[in-house]
Amino acid sequence: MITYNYIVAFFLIVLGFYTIVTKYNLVKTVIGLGIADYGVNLLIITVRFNPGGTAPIFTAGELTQASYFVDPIPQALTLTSIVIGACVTAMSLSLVVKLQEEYGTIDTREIRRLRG
Amino acid sequence: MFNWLTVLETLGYILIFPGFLFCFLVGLFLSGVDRKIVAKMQKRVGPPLLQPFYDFFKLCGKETIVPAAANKGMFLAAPLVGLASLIVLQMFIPIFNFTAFSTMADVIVILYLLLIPALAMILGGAASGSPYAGVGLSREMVTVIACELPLVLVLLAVARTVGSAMGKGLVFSMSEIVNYQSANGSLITHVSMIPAAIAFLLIIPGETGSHPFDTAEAETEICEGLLAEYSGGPLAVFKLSHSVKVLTLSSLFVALFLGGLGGKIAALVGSFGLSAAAAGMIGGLLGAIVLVMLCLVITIVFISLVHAITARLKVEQVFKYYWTVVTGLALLSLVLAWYGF
Amino acid sequence: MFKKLIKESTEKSPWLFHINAGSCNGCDIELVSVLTPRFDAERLGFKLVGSPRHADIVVVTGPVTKQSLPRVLRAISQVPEPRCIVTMGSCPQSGNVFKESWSVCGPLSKYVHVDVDVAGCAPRPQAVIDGLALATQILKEKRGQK
Amino acid sequence: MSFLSYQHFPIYSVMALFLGAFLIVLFGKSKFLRNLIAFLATAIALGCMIMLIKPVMLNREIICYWMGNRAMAGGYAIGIAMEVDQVSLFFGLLISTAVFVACVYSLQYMEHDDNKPQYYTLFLMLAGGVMGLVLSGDLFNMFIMVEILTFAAVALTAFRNKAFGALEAAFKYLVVGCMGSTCILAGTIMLYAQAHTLNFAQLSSIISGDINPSTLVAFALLYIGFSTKAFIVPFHPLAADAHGAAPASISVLISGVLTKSGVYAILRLTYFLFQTMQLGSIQFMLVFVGSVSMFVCVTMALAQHDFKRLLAFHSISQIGYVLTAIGLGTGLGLSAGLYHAMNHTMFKGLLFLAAGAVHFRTGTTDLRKLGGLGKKMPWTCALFLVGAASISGIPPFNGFASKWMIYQATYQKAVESGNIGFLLATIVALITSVLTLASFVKVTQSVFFGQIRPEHEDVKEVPAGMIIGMSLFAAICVVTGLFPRLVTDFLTGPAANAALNPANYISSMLAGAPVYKTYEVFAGAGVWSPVNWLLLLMIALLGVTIVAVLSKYDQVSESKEGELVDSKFALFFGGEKTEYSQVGGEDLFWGFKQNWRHYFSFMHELHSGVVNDYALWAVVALALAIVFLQIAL
Repeated sequence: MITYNYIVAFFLIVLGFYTIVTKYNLVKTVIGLGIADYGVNLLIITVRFNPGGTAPIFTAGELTQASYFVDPIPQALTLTSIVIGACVTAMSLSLVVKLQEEYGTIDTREIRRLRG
Repeated sequence: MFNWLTVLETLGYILIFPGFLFCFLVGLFLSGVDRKIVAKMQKRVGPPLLQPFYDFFKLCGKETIVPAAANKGMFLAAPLVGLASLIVLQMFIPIFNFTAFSTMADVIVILYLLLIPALAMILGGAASGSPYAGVGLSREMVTVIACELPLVLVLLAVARTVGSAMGKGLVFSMSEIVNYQSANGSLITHVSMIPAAIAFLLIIPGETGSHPFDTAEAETEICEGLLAEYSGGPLAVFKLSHSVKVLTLSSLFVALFLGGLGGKIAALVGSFGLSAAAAGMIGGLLGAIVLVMLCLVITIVFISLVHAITARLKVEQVFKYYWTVVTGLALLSLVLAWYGF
Repeated sequence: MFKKLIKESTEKSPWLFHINAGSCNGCDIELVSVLTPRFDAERLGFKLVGSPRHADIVVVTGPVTKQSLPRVLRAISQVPEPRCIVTMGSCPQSGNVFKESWSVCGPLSKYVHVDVDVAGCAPRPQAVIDGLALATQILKEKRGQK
Repeated sequence: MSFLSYQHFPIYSVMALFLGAFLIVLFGKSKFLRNLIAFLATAIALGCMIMLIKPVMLNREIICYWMGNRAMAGGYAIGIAMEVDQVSLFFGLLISTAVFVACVYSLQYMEHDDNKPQYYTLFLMLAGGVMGLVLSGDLFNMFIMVEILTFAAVALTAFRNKAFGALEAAFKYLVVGCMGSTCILAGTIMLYAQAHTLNFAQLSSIISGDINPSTLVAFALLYIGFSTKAFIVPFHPLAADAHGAAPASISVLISGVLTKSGVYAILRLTYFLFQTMQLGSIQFMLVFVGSVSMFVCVTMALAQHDFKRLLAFHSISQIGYVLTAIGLGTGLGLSAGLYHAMNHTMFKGLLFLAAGAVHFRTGTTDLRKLGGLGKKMPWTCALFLVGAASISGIPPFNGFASKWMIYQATYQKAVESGNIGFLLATIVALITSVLTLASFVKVTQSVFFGQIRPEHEDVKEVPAGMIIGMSLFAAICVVTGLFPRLVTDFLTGPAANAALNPANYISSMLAGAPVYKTYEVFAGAGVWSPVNWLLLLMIALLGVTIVAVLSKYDQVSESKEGELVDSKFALFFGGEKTEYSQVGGEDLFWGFKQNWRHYFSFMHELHSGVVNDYALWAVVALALAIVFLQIAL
């Protein structure tokens, strides 16, 4: 079952990159960044997920060798990553707005003053 | 540790033998010979042999005009820096067995020190503010780039050949290269070094900016280019630097490829049965004389002859020539040296 | 000693700067012929240079035209001292056949001090060399005065 | 442990910068407080780093600092660690110096801009991010720092959002930078899946012995991710855009500091995490990418007409040198590479500050619209020349010392390994150096020499604070150039040693008792001491000058100040009246470009400026890296 997660995660990353490479609309580029980011997030929570494991919340003395739980670190990492992803989206969208004001277009093929 | 004798010796080196006086006399003499030989080749009588000396002293007596647009400090300092760095460079190049300071020099350092006189001239010309100098600067820089690639390859090939012969992998040190040659014969006897030597000889006119490659100072098209605004003393110093550069490059060639003569000279002096000090002195003197002779030959063949039989190239032709013909020769040499010929 | 060296050398290495002030090219060609193997003025140390800043002797050819006058004067003023001005051919001396034309401002001596006049239309190379040799003497005298 | 024990200094220096950023948000309205906080924060960071030289560099200690004192438990590193070994400290020193100088310079440079509190906040965030990155001992922590610095850098690039192309540059950088960050995160998590830890030392001890296809993919992802931070080929167009648009003090940080963080991470990755530097294929990869960066970027720089954009391309070209040298995997190469990294921070900082000074006074950095400023801004001109000489490797400045070591290292490697590819790297490095010189001659001529434009007649020298900032960099350039032994013995030598002894790093973290093993750094090659040469040059120059003065060299005729220029002192214009005609701009070396016209037009087409193309390059590079590593290892 867990294999599907990996496949979907990498598929999302590749899809995100594909979107960035092929779409000429700045908003779509931002969406592509988001998709790639979600792919990585999915990858993170899939790693070290133990099917049937409990939540890793223990009180003193409760933790034994036989405890079967999900690794908490990737979940903590995911939280950080989601926050960062939100920041990326916010920042890039604000730049898109500014770019639209400045250039009057959001087509990447038109936004190429700096080249060569 | 402060020894007056050492200080005096060092000063002697700087001011007299491999230094200032030697460079001044031999450099100007070489360019006098060059002008005379070119005249002879064109069936002219030509100027007297001492003409460059006359030119030099005359220019010293002329008024020096600093244009209002020029950056005065840079304008006046550039010629002096160029000359001083050339003289220091000359002191680093071993004259057969005689080495003034060469223990600390190596071929890559020399490669970079060779850039400084050209750079001094470029900055001086740029500081004058003249648009002719701007054009000259561009051409000079392109010529420097053009000469740099084959020069690099030649020096790497030399380092590799000596290194593999000495079993060290590679040798950059100038004095080690010369010592190796004086013990084992000149480098030019190696098969792999012949194309390198030819390439180096072809580089000499380009580096010194003599005739077919003198695009940077083309007097008919761009009014002497970099030197357009120079007059009097600074101009004299630049002309002197030009002449000294011929000497420097020729003696670099001798040190790199004909160092084996040093061993012969040492053997010859040894056969006189003199005391060590006297032998050293005589050996040094003889070495200097042989060096001047060899420089004369190089000047006549690779500067005067080339001058007399060619017309000035365009700057892109200069570049193309050096990056194809000369680089090809140097590359051939490097490949041969790499595979141990 | 240094002064003497300079003075001696001044005579032996005069560098020429050539200004064409509306010449018909006859004199220009003659000036170049002075440097050819046949006459070889370089044996006296003459050399044609490209910038007035390098020159000792300014050779002016042509009847100084209205167009060229300010340019000639500017170029001459840019030659460092000591300098010597030689007019070559009849044009800069008298105007020759162009005299009193509306476009000719000559003779040159109206505007600057001319040291040597080499007459002829065009002067023969021998005459030019003679004039230049005279100019070097004047140059040496000027050097001495300084 | 007392609070002033040096164990705490790494965290102090990071905290000082982040705390400074926070405080400026609160108290940034007042100019005095804002400047004071920014100055103090950067000074504390620099001070902490300098104080660490003695224990870390000289006594060879490795500082392991567990946040909240959560040390290893049951053989697993659960807490967040900072680990400062010689390599970290070396980069930390570079970064804190550059940040400090940039801060001093900003105090006056940013006078004309609005939103200064935001500027300083982002500035300190960027600095703190890079500082945290190099001092961190934890892979995920590194990722967070990478994100912080990417955001700060993007925001600062767009800071002057009315400037030409600033928004565009920021957006492009954001897109490709975030692709890089995504790669870093994916790589990190793939390593976590293998080793169940994020601690650098522990990861290394688990992974380095057991390299399987999955870790190789992680390696490729991390490598590409950090490449986007170092801006090496194929990410160089972003650097050019970002540097060109950002304020000069930020360009200093982007080129001197941000790219260094990428280099640092690649070094950590190859030498410590995977310990693969002894493999020929990894050496080939780094040297190849380094050489290509060197050459491509220097030729791109030759075709530029914007001062800062040109400098940006050079910056990547110099990073190419660093990467090539580091990629050799030898002690000499590492020492040379680190030395050059340090020199690059200094001279490129100086050059960017000089560009900023020109922009501050004239409002433009277009080479075609400048000229003749040398007379109006003599200090800037002189300091710029120092930087230009350093970057082109003219002795006795620092660029020469490190480049010389790089040539020797590459050639020696070529001879030892018998691989002619390294020889090509030597030749490319030497040619790049002269092309660098050429393009700085172009800048010198186009900006500082030649004729002054009529509209710049009343330009003045920049204020003292900016001169001080530039002078600090220039002084470091000269000193480290004159005494290379000082640097190689006390800074790069220990750092190279640490990089060649990853076991120390691991064992000091895991067991607390490193085993020191010293590698011979200088095998067969030495450090050229330019002092003797310089002394000789000085004597010769003095001699020449005395002779010259005796023969009245300095008795010149020149026009009087303020007087109308007499025709005698006007420029020779073929007799015409002097008019404005400046030779300069991007086509100064047409003789060179004419022969390379096909190459240049191809490159111009290639750097199309469309963000999709750059993203495509990133994806292709990632694919190539994955395939190459899978095949080669």
